[in-house]
Amino acid sequence: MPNSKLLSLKLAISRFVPDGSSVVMGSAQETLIPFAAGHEVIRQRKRDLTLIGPISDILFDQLIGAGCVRKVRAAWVGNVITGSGYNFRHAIESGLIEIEDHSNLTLSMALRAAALGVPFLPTHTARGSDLFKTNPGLKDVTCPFTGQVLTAVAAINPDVTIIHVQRADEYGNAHSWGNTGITREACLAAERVLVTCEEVVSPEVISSDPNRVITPGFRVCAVAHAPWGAHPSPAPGHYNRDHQAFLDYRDESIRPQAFAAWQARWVDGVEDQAGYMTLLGEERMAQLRLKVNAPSAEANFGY
Amino acid sequence: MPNSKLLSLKLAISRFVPDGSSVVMGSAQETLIPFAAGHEVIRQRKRDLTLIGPISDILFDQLIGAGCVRKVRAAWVGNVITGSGYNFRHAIESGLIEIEDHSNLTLSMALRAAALGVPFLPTHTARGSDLFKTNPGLKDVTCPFTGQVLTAVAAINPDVTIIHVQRADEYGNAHSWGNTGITREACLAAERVLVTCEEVVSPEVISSDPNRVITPGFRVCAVAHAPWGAHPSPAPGHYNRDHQAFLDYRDESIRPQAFAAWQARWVDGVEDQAGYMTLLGEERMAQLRLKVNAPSAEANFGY
Amino acid sequence: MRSAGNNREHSETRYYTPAELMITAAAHEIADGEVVFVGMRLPLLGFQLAKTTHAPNATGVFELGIIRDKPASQPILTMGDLPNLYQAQWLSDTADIMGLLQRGLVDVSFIGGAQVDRYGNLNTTYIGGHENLRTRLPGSGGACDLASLANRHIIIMNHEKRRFVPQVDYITSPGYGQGAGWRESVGLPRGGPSAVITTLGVIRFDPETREMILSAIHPGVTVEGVREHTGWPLKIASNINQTPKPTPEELKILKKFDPDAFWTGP
Amino acid sequence: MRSAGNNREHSETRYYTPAELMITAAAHEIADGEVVFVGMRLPLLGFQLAKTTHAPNATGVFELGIIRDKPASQPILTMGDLPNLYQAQWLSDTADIMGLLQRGLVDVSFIGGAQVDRYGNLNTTYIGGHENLRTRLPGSGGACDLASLANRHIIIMNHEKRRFVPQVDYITSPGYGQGAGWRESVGLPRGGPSAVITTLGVIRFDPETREMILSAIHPGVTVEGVREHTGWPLKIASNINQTPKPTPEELKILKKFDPDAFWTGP
Repeated sequence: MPNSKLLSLKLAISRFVPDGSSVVMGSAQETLIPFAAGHEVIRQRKRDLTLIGPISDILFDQLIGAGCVRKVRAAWVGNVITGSGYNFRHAIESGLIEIEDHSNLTLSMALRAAALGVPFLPTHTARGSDLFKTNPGLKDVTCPFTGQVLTAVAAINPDVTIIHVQRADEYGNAHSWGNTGITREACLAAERVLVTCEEVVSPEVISSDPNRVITPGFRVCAVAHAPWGAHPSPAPGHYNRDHQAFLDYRDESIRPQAFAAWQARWVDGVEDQAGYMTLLGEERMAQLRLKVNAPSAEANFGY
Repeated sequence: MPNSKLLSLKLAISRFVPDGSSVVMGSAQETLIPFAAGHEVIRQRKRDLTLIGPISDILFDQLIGAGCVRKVRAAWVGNVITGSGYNFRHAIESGLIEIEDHSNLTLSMALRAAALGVPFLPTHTARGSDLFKTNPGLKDVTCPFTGQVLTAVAAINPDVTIIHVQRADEYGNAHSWGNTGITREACLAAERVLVTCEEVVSPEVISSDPNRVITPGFRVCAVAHAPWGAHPSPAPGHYNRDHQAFLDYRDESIRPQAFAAWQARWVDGVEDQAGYMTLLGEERMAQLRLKVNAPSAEANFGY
Repeated sequence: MRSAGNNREHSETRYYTPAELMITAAAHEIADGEVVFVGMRLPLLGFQLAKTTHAPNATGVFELGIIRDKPASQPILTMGDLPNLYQAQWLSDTADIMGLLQRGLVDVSFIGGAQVDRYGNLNTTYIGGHENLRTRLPGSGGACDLASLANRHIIIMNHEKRRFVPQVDYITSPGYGQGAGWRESVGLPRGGPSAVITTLGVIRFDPETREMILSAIHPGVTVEGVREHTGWPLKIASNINQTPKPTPEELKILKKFDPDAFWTGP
Repeated sequence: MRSAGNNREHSETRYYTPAELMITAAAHEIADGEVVFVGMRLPLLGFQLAKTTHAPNATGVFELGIIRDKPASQPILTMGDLPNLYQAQWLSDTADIMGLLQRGLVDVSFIGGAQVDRYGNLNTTYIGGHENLRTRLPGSGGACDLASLANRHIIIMNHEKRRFVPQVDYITSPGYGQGAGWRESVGLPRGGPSAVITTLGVIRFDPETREMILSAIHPGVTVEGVREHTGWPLKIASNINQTPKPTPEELKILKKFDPDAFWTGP
């Protein structure tokens, strides 16, 4: 049996997300965003990160506001239900960070190219758009069969992809369910995969359903237990989206001073995920927990 | 609610697999091969089919022997545990059918290209091989970023992909588990998907686990109930591989007369899947049924 | 906007908001049986409304990897809210959904816009352009893909002079470019905007020139009013008509899907 | 083949078959911790043997969409047998597995061959070539991909003159082509055959010329015997040695994984 990969979130981030890393987060779009991991990155004052993700909802805005970021390679950065991400907006407008402009499809293709081990993949999207002007990873390519001109998307090879899942074992085998977004290719494209999870379970639970495994365990570098680690985004099987937190964040991020107060309270003000849950409070967690349970039908993997 | 797509296997094949169709079968390689559907194709004396699949085990050899096939686009055609497929071998050597030589990777990329709606996908495989001489769907393409020369694989757009799954509802929503091979891209690439299944279940069973669904139900044209429809290949959750049937087939297919006898007994000799099961016999089915049950851990899709 | 004042012919005096009118107009763009690529915000409700009224057999596809053939089981604010995953027809990868789109299997999609020009090109990235940047907006998300690859797409946005400009500063989501033939010339496989639903009316595109033409005005709005808020001399359809008001039934359904009036509020 | 006859130094007189010897030799090519792309037939047993003996931390990947970190729970004849799916580390798509291979994450893979030449090019498709076809074989399957993309691959085949030819009639799976530098020149990213395990011995490749060199002979086999069954003057290593016989423990494990001697029979 391999060695255990179970680490505290603190240790996992300090070991596997050095300054200057390129990091995928928020690969499932609105669901299972690894906020706990992102907040630990902020607490450890990581610097010069390149963030990669389709639409990060507010996580990228938080990391930018905290000064961890040098560059963003994304399709959309903001607050899904309120619009603008103010830290992102100011950082771009004042030239503090770089941006490579993608669409959701070009970002997926960039990571699929890396996952497949090819330098590019072709697509029909973005033809005639100005994404070509603000994304050096887009060029024309001609189909050798049809002569059509397509958009070639250059591969993106992240140093680490961080995902939050429902359950994992200590060896890096993880079950994730719900929409998957670009998670599969993001994990296969990365040099290593860092997993945070709601529950740490026995290997037998995971191996009982190898189709539910999100990426092969031998490529996972660390597993960190982080209950409520996707909050305020939703985690299928565990809790609903905390809309109020996203509405509050809008006001808490419009001005730098307001954001500093938000960071002091919600990130630097807590030691770890246990502290975060205490700050969140049992009443609020109770409101977010599932009200309707809907168990999956069984599948038999016997012989 | 949409109309029911539940049809008899006879009706499903006669409606959706006209002569001259291009058909994907055996997309999961050794598992869940849609033998029942293939045998119905033989009974209906379909002609001029183009068969598409990675390695078909013996199904393609049977369809070729029965005279249903004009062309094969595949990586490997034979009998996995014994080697040659004699009908295939004879048909190629005597020029009766055409072959487009693929590798498992080029076939996957050809169907992924169609599934993605692009005319080609690039890969590093087959460089310097003679597959280029016997597959017009392989050409060189240069990466506009790195200048590397890669193998461009032309898209393959099948008329119909036929899959056998464990369970489906009458609207075309299907659960499949086990290794998936090239099934996902084969379903998304095809104009229509024809599903045969071990069990027809209520829509609630399928919708209880949308991650287990193999392809979106709105693209499925027909669902046919065909218990033991993958025999002699294995069906996870239902029965093991019938090795003896593959060993017997070797001898039953070496010479044309022998194959005629095999076809008369196992295909033309039975009216439908019920007849096939009677011929197979309860004792043999009992030997093949699962001895060890291994239920999947539950996932909660509530809110 | 209160409709009662300019609404005498209407038997009852129920109020509706501009958002309710726009969402209803959006829903009317969906035909039964169509495959709809549902975007963020107002389109979420437009799809739910259409699905519950005239388009029960519409299929909704969502870029994060969801396909639904029934409305969400509970009110949702984002497409990733758990009631939108519950009993979905398929939960899958973004690339699978984008593949259906790129193959041409999506009939209609919806996009919100910040800045649009006379040919329906959209900018949701750089106001002022990349060089003389004034305001950085969130960016494309899936909008560029929807505008590039759907069989048709519908733009939903506020009608203001600063937003309706002769030429956008940056093309995030391609419309008809410089007009007829442009999409073909740049290699777009199909599609283009079929309508722009604004706070003032509904705009369509001249099949010849691909330029915007005002096709309908909302109740209480005048053609002059629309022209005033448009950054170029907007063409007007000869047979211009009024946008149908949301029916009581439609308003009831919208209330059900948005009980707190998060999207439909004034 | 009986080994006892030429095996006097060996304390006990147990028999082993050529297949058992070849599978054991294949297993010895796997180092602990490696990622192994496991092919059809004999390699299935070679991986199980290595995993159970000297390479407990090897990971097995299978082209049909399986990754395993433990041996199959029961004897299997194909990689799709249900005991090979049971408690797998991952059940997935062929393209996912091929992606790991194409990325260079697969250390070693195994391929069976029908016809091979001095540079390790394999033909499993057209004997006689495509023009003057004599025998049509099943084709590549995943073999071309393994030979193209793995960091190294190992060929397992019967040693006969008609199979060991100066130049293959058709390259199904590329070896070193015409020799040094060829793989780079055609655009192969890495790899090449590291060994050919035959019924007579173990052949490796000259690091300079990339030509085959006989490196070991099986017990009871002579160098002349190997030369006789090779279609060109096969180079011989200066320090040629004998292939280690399967140990009683190895034979016991093989018996467990192949109780009916389907693959390991005489």
